[in-house]
Amino acid sequence: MAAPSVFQMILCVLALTCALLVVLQRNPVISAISLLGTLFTTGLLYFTLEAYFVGAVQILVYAGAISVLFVFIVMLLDLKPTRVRVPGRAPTIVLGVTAGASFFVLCALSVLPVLKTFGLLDTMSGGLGEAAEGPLAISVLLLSKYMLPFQVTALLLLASIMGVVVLGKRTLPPRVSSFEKRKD
Amino acid sequence: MTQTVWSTLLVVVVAIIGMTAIPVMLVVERRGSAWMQRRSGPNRVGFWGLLQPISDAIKLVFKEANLPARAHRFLFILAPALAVIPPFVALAVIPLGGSISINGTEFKMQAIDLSVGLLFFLAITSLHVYSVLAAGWSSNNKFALMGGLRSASQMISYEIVIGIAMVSVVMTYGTLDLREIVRLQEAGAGLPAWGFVLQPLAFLLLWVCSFAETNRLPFDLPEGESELVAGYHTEYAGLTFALFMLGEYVAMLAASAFMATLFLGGYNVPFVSGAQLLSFLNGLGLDLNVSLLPAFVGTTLTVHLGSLVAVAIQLIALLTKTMFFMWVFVWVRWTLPRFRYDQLMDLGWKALLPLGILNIVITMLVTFFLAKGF
Amino acid sequence: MDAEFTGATTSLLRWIILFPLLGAIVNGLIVRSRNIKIAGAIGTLASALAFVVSLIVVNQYGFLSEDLGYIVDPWFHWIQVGRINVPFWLEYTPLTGLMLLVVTGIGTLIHVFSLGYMSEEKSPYRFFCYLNLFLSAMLVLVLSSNLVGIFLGWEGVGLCSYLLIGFWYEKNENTAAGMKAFVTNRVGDLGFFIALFLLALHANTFQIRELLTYFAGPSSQLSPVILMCVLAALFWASTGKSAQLPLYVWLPDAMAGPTPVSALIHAATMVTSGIFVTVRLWPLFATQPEILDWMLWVGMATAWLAALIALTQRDIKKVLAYSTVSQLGFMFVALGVGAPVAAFFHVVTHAFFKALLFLGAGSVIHGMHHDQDLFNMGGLKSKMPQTHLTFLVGTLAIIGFPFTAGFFSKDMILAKAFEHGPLAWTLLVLAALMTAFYMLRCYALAFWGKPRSKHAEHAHESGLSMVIPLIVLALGSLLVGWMETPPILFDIHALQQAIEGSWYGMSGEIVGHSGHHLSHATEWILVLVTTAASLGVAYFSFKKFSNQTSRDSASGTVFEWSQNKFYVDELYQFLILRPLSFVASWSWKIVDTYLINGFVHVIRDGLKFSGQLLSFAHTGNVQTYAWYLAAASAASLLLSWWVIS
Amino acid sequence: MSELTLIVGLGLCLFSIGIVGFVTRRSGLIALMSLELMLNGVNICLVAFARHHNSPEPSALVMLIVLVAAAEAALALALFVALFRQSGSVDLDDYRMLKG
Repeated sequence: MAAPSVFQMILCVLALTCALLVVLQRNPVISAISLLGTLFTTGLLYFTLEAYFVGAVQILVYAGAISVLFVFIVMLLDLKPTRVRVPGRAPTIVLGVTAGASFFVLCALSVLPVLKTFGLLDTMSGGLGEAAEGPLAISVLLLSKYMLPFQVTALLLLASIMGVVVLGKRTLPPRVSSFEKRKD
Repeated sequence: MTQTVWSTLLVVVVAIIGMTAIPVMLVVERRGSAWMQRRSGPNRVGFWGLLQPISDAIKLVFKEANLPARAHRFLFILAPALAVIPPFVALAVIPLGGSISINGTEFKMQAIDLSVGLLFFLAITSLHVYSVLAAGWSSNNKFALMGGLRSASQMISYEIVIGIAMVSVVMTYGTLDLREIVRLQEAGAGLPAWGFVLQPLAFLLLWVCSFAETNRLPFDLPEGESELVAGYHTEYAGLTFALFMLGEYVAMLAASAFMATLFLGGYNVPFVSGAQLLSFLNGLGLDLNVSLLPAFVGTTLTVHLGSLVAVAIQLIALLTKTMFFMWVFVWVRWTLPRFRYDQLMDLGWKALLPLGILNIVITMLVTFFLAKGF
Repeated sequence: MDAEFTGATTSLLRWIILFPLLGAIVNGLIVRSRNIKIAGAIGTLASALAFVVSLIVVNQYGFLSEDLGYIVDPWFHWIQVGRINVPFWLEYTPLTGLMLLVVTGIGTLIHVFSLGYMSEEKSPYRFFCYLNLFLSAMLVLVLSSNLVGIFLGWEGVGLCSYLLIGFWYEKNENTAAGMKAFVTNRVGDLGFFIALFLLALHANTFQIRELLTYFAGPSSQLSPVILMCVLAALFWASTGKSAQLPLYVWLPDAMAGPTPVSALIHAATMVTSGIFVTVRLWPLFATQPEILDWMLWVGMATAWLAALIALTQRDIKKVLAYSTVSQLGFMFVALGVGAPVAAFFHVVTHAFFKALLFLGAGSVIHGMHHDQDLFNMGGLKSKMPQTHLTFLVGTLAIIGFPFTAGFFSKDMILAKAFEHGPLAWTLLVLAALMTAFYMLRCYALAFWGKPRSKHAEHAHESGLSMVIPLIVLALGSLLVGWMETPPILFDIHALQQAIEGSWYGMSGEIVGHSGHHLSHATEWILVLVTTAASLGVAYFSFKKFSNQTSRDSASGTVFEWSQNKFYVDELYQFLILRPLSFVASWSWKIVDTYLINGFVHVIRDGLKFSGQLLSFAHTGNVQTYAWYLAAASAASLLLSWWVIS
Repeated sequence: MSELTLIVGLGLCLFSIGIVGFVTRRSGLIALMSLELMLNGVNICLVAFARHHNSPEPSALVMLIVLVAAAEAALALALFVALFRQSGSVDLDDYRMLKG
């Protein structure tokens, strides 16, 4: 496989930066916008990988719809930036970061040998986008071999539509929550 | 002459077209509005007011762009940029004409030749909503925020309708490639085989939705001045405001070009196919290669004159169709009143969306039976 | 379907089915008119169109020519599973042609009759929808080229019968009667199922033509045991649909339905479908004389039992219903003695005169304001002259008055029975005498003497739409017998030719049958003796009942038994239903409560316990679960790493 | 370093960052965003594999994942809106009623 181009590297760096911002930012609006950044840059990365269809869908669905929803909801709820320090959170954060890091190392350790064994790290077997990754090939697969998952996904979408409508139409009675108690 | 150079050149061409169309459009809008309202309109600057956009631009450039207190600086600046960039990018996938033969190689008149051009257009235009949201939120102004939220839900709702309408279009043409779609609409012997004949309902849906997508009347609730001062761009002035206006016009241009491409045969000249046009021009004696660079430059650059003229004619055809839609934008603005917000949502979800789904079903049945041969 | 396809294809046959079906759809689903004129017009038109198409078809192919070949309407492919291929093909044979005319012709007349009879009905569209639906189902049964199609029609007519018996569903006993008919028929249908399954397993085909040509001849590849099982199962099915012992009990109760329904479904057409199927498959039956013996004695017992019950019934429709059961018994006796022609002949003639009698009874009931008790009638002769005359024709036809339809067919059955043996003949003659007795009793009680109730005094003749079908049917009852006459009189054999022309050239001779024929002298004696005896009994009965004045009937032990239908229903209740419900209640109390519930409870308790054990991990915080997920995937990664390195 | 390594590395990073965000951030919305990051990390690896093997199968899987993500996001956001309307908070710590 070819060496990565400079453009790809820049996109990777951008995606990583945005991903870090998602997690690190205290302001949820910026988190959501950063999520958009990650999703959009990965979409562009798909284009550089000649997966045009997947890239277009990524931008259309993820960037155009899902993260709009995030931004929209965050703005609608008018979430304020979180407080800097919450007592008792520090161990969780340390533990979480450790877990993430160790997970990364573990993954890398288990994936790298596979890549090495199959000689995938440096081979020049060129990917060819169009024939293999065009909308036709994907849709043929989805409608033949993966018919069942495809239909189940459709069912899932329907179920979530109904769930959203039910949630949206019904107003829950206000409850005296632990949140209320915590505020005191 | 490599493909990369050609693409770059075309990108520049597209940008120029976009930038040129805007002042023209401004004049058309202002003078057209005046004509419809039986008043004079701006007629002082230049002949018949033609230079009015220039003076407007100069005014806006020299105005102060202020930053409201406690606004989010980064997003506040980013928002106008986000308004302008996506429509321009989207414009780049529109096929502008057939192909030009340069140095014996055929070069397509399309800045970005994507196999999934239709999807790409939708994807890129769907990013437009962020500028509105970001502008609304970062202004730290309740009118702006409400305008932004309204706009976001409106645009998402109508995007769904567009997507649904496009599904039936794609089912009809069997491809996502805009160039291929235009080619399929090439005129045969009789009537133009244009998309609005094959998919009248999808055409209507897309047309209606493009008003909502570009926030034009009667769907201009995000900036409804009687309720929200000026909606999401309340706090913008000077050049940043100009960018919003620029974005709106480029979006209109892109939407018009898109509709022309899908439903009015794109760059096709009515009743004449590309090959017929070319052979006609060749018959006129244009079948010759012209060298554009003098010999001493070292590299040769010969252009086939017939194909060049053909492409020019096709470009004019496309622009004419696009201008038709642009004019309808202006026309509708002074014809229909603004919707109420719930009416807008009802129209989108309860009328247009079911119609789109109905259209899919009809298209499916027709396609199936055509393929089966009854 | 098969390679040696000779004959003709036509697409006319499907319209015979489609017209009534369309009528049912238009009436029941689209128009739903409460105006009897509209609903009735649609229904009658649909039926009449079917009749017209039938006429065209019969006119085109006839039923007398020697070799018609194989006339099919290859409509569509229906079921294709593995090696079994069941096309939905319709087939014309002379036999089906006759049956077509009977079904659509009488069906149309009964539609016309219903126009008058159901004139006060609140939802006539429902009635005509069901009636049309019945017609189309019956025509599927008649026309289908294979047994699966016949079964479809078989079930269809069963359904329509159920719907029509319970047509006046506001009354509980009507719906109960409908359910009784349905359930009893299901018991019979099981037999049909078994036959179909056996054929699917062993014969690989359901096409009647192939069944007959492959398996009825001497080179049959089907083992005789299988064939016998198939035929026995089909006979079982017939006892259900054609109301023979032991499954006849539903038919008398089915009189709860409107009278035209009783005439069409429960006298003329549906109940004869068992005989129709047997005659269609006759060459197969002819190879299995044991089955025929069974048919003979089951039919005989049914004829006797039903006739005995009919002697004392007070309800005019009940008399006719038991008479129908008894006549069906006659037909099975005819089949049993190896005379399919006689059996089918009786089907045709019976269709006419029994439909006539039922419609006449319907007219009487209509005139009597829905009072059905014979002992409340009397003296209707002058009040309802046309009804009286036609009813008299029907009565004469059923008791075998010379040269009426019943005379020829019954005489033929009796002659064949005599060929078979004197015992069968004697018993059958006695049953026929009982027929004469109860029919004349019924006729005399209804029409002679003096009115015995207010209703009878104020009875009136029915309208034209009811009288015309009566007259047409009366003419039919007089004339239809002339298509098959004994050798001593004219010697016409149209029906025999038609039926034997429907067996694809297969022989209808019974295997091992001696086949001696009666001499003319014997035949003369038989005819004279039976006719004279019948008429004598008829005269006696007429004398006895024509001056009946009281509204009570006689008494006595035998009389009681007969009037209570020999307690057959009670017997079934005691022998079958009570033990079943006993077993069911005990299995509920013991098996369900202790065994199944216990098992379920053990599982429940185990799950509950383990759930309680695991619930400590359930903190309610999503992020805890995320930790679990992360830990699990990390563990699986570790595992894969360990495996690789 | 090949293109594949770069992309897979990026996918891993996104996934790990997603994990960290999901287990440490208290806001449900941010947790949800982290979830999207994780899904995205998987997606990008799949696309790289698709290109490498010249096969559309991973792309088909990506389509399914995108659809599931859309359904999940829509439902979860509606849930958070409903919860916020009820008690004014989207913090995951505030919703522990389903304790075992």
